[in-house]
Amino acid sequence: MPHAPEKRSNAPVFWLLFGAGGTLSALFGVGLILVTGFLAPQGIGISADALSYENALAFTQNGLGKAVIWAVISLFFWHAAERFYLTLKDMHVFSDTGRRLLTYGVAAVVTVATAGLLLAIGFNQTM
Amino acid sequence: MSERRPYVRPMPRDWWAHRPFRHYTIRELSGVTIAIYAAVLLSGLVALLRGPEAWDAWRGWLASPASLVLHGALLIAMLWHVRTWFQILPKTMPKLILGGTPVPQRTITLVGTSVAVICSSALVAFVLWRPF
Amino acid sequence: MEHIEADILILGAGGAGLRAAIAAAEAAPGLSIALVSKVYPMRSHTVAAEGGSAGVLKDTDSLQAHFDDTVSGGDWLCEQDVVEFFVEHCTPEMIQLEHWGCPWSRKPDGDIAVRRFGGMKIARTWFAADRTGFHILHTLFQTAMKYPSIKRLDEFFCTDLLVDDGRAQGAVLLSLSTGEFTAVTARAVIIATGGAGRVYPQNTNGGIVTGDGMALAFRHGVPLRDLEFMQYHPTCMPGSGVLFTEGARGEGGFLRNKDGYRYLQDYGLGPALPEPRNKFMELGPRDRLSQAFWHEERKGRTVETPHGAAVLLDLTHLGRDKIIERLPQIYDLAKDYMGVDAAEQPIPVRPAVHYTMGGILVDGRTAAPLPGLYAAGECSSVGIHGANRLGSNSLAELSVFGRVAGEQAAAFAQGSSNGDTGRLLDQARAAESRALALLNRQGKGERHTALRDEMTAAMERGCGIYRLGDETQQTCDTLADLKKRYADVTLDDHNRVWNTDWTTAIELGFQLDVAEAIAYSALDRKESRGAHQRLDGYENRDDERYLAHSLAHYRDGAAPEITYAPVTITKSTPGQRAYGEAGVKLEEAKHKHD
Amino acid sequence: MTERADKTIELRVLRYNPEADEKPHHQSFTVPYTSDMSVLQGLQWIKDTVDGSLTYRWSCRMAICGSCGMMINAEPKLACHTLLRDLAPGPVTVEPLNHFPIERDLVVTVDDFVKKIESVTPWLIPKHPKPVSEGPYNQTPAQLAAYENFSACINCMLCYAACPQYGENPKFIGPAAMAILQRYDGDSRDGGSALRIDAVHGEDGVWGCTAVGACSDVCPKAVDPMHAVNQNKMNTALDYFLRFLKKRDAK
Ligand SMILES: Cc1cc2nc3c(=O)[nH]c(=O)nc-3n(C[C@H](O)[C@H](O)[C@H](O)COP(=O)(O)OP(=O)(O)OC[C@H]3O[C@@H](n4cnc5c(N)ncnc54)[C@H](O)[C@@H]3O)c2cc1C
Ligand code: SF4
Ligand code: F3S
Ligand code: FES
Repeated sequence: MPHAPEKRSNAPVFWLLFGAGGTLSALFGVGLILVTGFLAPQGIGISADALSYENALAFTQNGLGKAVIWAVISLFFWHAAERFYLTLKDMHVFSDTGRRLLTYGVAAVVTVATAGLLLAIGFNQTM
Repeated sequence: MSERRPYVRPMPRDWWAHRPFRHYTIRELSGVTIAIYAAVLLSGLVALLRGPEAWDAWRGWLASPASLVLHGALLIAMLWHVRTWFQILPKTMPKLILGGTPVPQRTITLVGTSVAVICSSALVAFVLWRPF
Repeated sequence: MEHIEADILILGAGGAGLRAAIAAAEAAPGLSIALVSKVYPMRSHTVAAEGGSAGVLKDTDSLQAHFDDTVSGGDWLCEQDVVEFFVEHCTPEMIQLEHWGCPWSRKPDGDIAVRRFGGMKIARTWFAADRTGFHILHTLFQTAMKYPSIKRLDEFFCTDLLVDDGRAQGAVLLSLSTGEFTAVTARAVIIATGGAGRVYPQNTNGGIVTGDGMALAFRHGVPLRDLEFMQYHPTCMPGSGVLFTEGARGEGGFLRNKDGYRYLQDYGLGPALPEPRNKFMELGPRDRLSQAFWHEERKGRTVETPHGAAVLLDLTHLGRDKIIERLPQIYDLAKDYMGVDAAEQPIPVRPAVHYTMGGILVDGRTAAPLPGLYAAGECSSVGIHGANRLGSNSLAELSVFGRVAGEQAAAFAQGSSNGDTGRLLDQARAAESRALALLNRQGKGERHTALRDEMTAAMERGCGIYRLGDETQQTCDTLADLKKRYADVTLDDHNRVWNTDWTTAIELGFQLDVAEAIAYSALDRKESRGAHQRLDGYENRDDERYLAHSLAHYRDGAAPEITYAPVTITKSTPGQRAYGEAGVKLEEAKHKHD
Repeated sequence: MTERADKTIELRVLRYNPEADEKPHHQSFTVPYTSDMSVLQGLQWIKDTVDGSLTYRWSCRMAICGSCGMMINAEPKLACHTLLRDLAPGPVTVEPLNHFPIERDLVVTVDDFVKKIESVTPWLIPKHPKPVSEGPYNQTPAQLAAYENFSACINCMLCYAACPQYGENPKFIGPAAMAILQRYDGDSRDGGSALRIDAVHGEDGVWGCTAVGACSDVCPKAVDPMHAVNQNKMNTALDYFLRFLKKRDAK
């Protein structure tokens, strides 16, 4: 006696973004933190001007660079959003709408904002 | 009439804070730290847009002890994430059958973790050896 | 009282009951089927069967060979025409289970694998790892969910049958969760309630195996056939009775007495070879091994455990690696329950009651002499086990005859009309009052649990591995006394909801009736055959007088009457059973003749 | 022949009689035990000799029928497979399985769990139907291994008692039902997965699980229900996006 199918959940959208962010961070997160948090700022193994304004701008104006930055920032947020959403639910904090706004909402805003920033920074002419 | 009267026990609201779920809750919260790290990057992007001074200020902050402490914490959380992520990986993928027997989940975890070590090391190596 | 009208009522949802329900639903989709079980179906004791289920598969095997093994294993007390039907249908039934998803173990090429099993000369036992019964039961349970006409009544305990107009027409059920009664009326009734092993103190059976259906049919005039044949399994855990599979001996385990001596060589099973060999020593048949234990115990050569005498199952010479690799279950059982490391120490074991060969008298197509009543599975005596069941024939039996019962009942239901509901409900109310009288009886009478312990002890003593006339007589007397005292037991628990004090007391009533049938049948059979062995002047098989089925007839307030009925013989004339060296000689002699 | 039980242990059992008690309460029993006695045998000793009204389910006492799940010292366990000697010196708390309504004493409501199993279409829907006369399907040991552990579920419900998400939301399909679903989906003979996915693609289906993993930790039969639930998140997610393509295919 199969029962009537339930309403399909939209969770797959969030779950796939969560998974993508989780995988990306698991694979490269440690390396990224080492580079941007320790090596570059402390100048360990990297010349001091590697992080100069010009270099950073060049990287960010590069199409590939933009894609990397956008993926890292937004997917990391989507990953955190899913987990934080569930933890808030476990902890019975806020209403469900409140939780969604605080987590998925923020991730969505960050995704759009990052894209906006990257567009505002412009493209490298030579590339 | 039936005397049946099933008794429903309330679910403690703070179950997540107790054994054996503490481990799970910490794992989930490690996800939040990943967003914190992304927020640091995002603030760099904002600084970049605002111009060289803002950028240099941001760089200065990155080199500060406060930032070091923060990144130290983020690194620990990230390592925890790597560990738990690959512990769950074999549970989210279909069973791998090689040579007639299922590949042990421990092997999949090990392989996944190794790939992560390689990826992150490659990233660091690339940055270190790239002629800037 | 609630009233449910169904076309077919099935009591019992173990392997046999579920198979019957599916067969009825397929044969006649229009009929409504009420499937009743006192536990959720997947808790039924079919779940515990480990070894496997028989069905001729190999090219080197034949239906004739399966027939011969079954009939000689049963010491020629089998209905041979029924055995012929049975062996023909085993394999198709195993394939049917396969089509429903049963995860049979496979050969590397993906074909079905079969294994050897005690008493079967050729490997023909289908198995699903070491959980065959579990997989069969769950496959049937889940497949049964597919049929909308099967209405399950889970955790409904049957207290009586409804018989009117000379026909079985329903049953009275007690809902465990509410303590309220329900009458189910139906045009055909199938009993599939399993065995009765729990009338013994030490047994491999689950707590629910209390012979309820046998007693119900018995009380309504249906004879119980061949009940004196109770199979003991030689290697069980003292106390709980949990089974150590034959595998332990198949891999080369030894049985030793308290002096470390491999005593089986003293009982015609020798010589004591160092390597396992089929039909020799530890790989002799279950009944012979159990009998040897009995002698060792009376000679004082057994070891004492907190749960009585035991012998030692010694695996230490196999080495830890082999034990853990080949016998993980046995290793774990010994370690978890008994705290015995089988690689270092021998495991204390003893025989325990395992299987009820006899049961409700039915013909070769599962019909009882009472019209409208059918029976299948361990509760029935369809005639294939004779005096001794072969391992792996009972799972096959419940598939083959469960199906037959379903189809027969469907046909009967289609060809008959509804009974007189008013009279049936009156009967049901009377049954309800009887059950309530027990519930509400006040005062400080005896506890039924004390009576149960006396009953099981008496059964072990007088109807055990060996039966001595005077001891069996004592058992009969004890049972009569217990039945008197049973009439006055009082309960600790007078509530309606989930009162298992009440239901186990009702079960004890069933058990006492079945125990009496066993004891009187054993007392009356003055010969030794299969699982029925005597040492009081009737040590030999007596085909002259006892190549016959015993039939126990219920008599209210008196001991059952025992009569005999002829055995159907078609192809195989009674021969001899022998094992060890003697068995080899017998085989050689037979081949010279051929 | 009598048992020599010289040691004793205290069992603190949660009692509830709907006909008399407003709510459950603990009752202590001092139980003599031998080293091979299980918690179930301890309860049986109480029922047989001290208080016949103590209520619990049991049958096989060999960890295969799945009847005797209960919380023993706050962990979901099979009473017949938990030895008193391992819990000494006690006291031992014995309570009905968490998250299920209590019918009486240690007996909980099972109906809803069975309905969940029924809801996943738990029978084989042959990919290539054929009559019995054509013999068994072929299935290699590797194909068998793909679903074998999921077919080992004894329906003991320990995993539901361990899963906090089931505790929060009794409508959640839960671990064992998903293991049974995957048992058929993963079977090389079966072709019914489309049907089953429809039963579990909702919020109370696979998405009710947050990968806590306690289900697999407590499972006495190494079924790994966590795996069954979570691998179906991927299946369901793919189905979510590919269903439109599939519908077109079907036409
Ligand atoms: C440990 C063990 C190992 C075994 N191994 C093998 C093996 O390897 N091969 C083999 O062929 N055989 C084996 N057997 C034997 C075989 O398992 C049984 O004979 C068979 O499973 C019995 O099935 P059944 O359907 O007749 O009864 P069961 O499975 O016992 O089912 C009985 C059903 O009746 C119901 N019932 C009983 N009384 C009532 C009542 N009053 N009201 C309502 N419902 C009631 C029960 O709830 C249950 O659903 C083994 C047996 C044991 C104990
Ligand atoms: S998955 Fe494991 S714990 Fe859950 S019901 Fe099945 S056997 Fe029990
Ligand atoms: S414990 Fe529950 S949340 Fe998921 S992984 Fe198991 S079902
Ligand atoms: S009594 Fe069967 S699982 Fe414990």
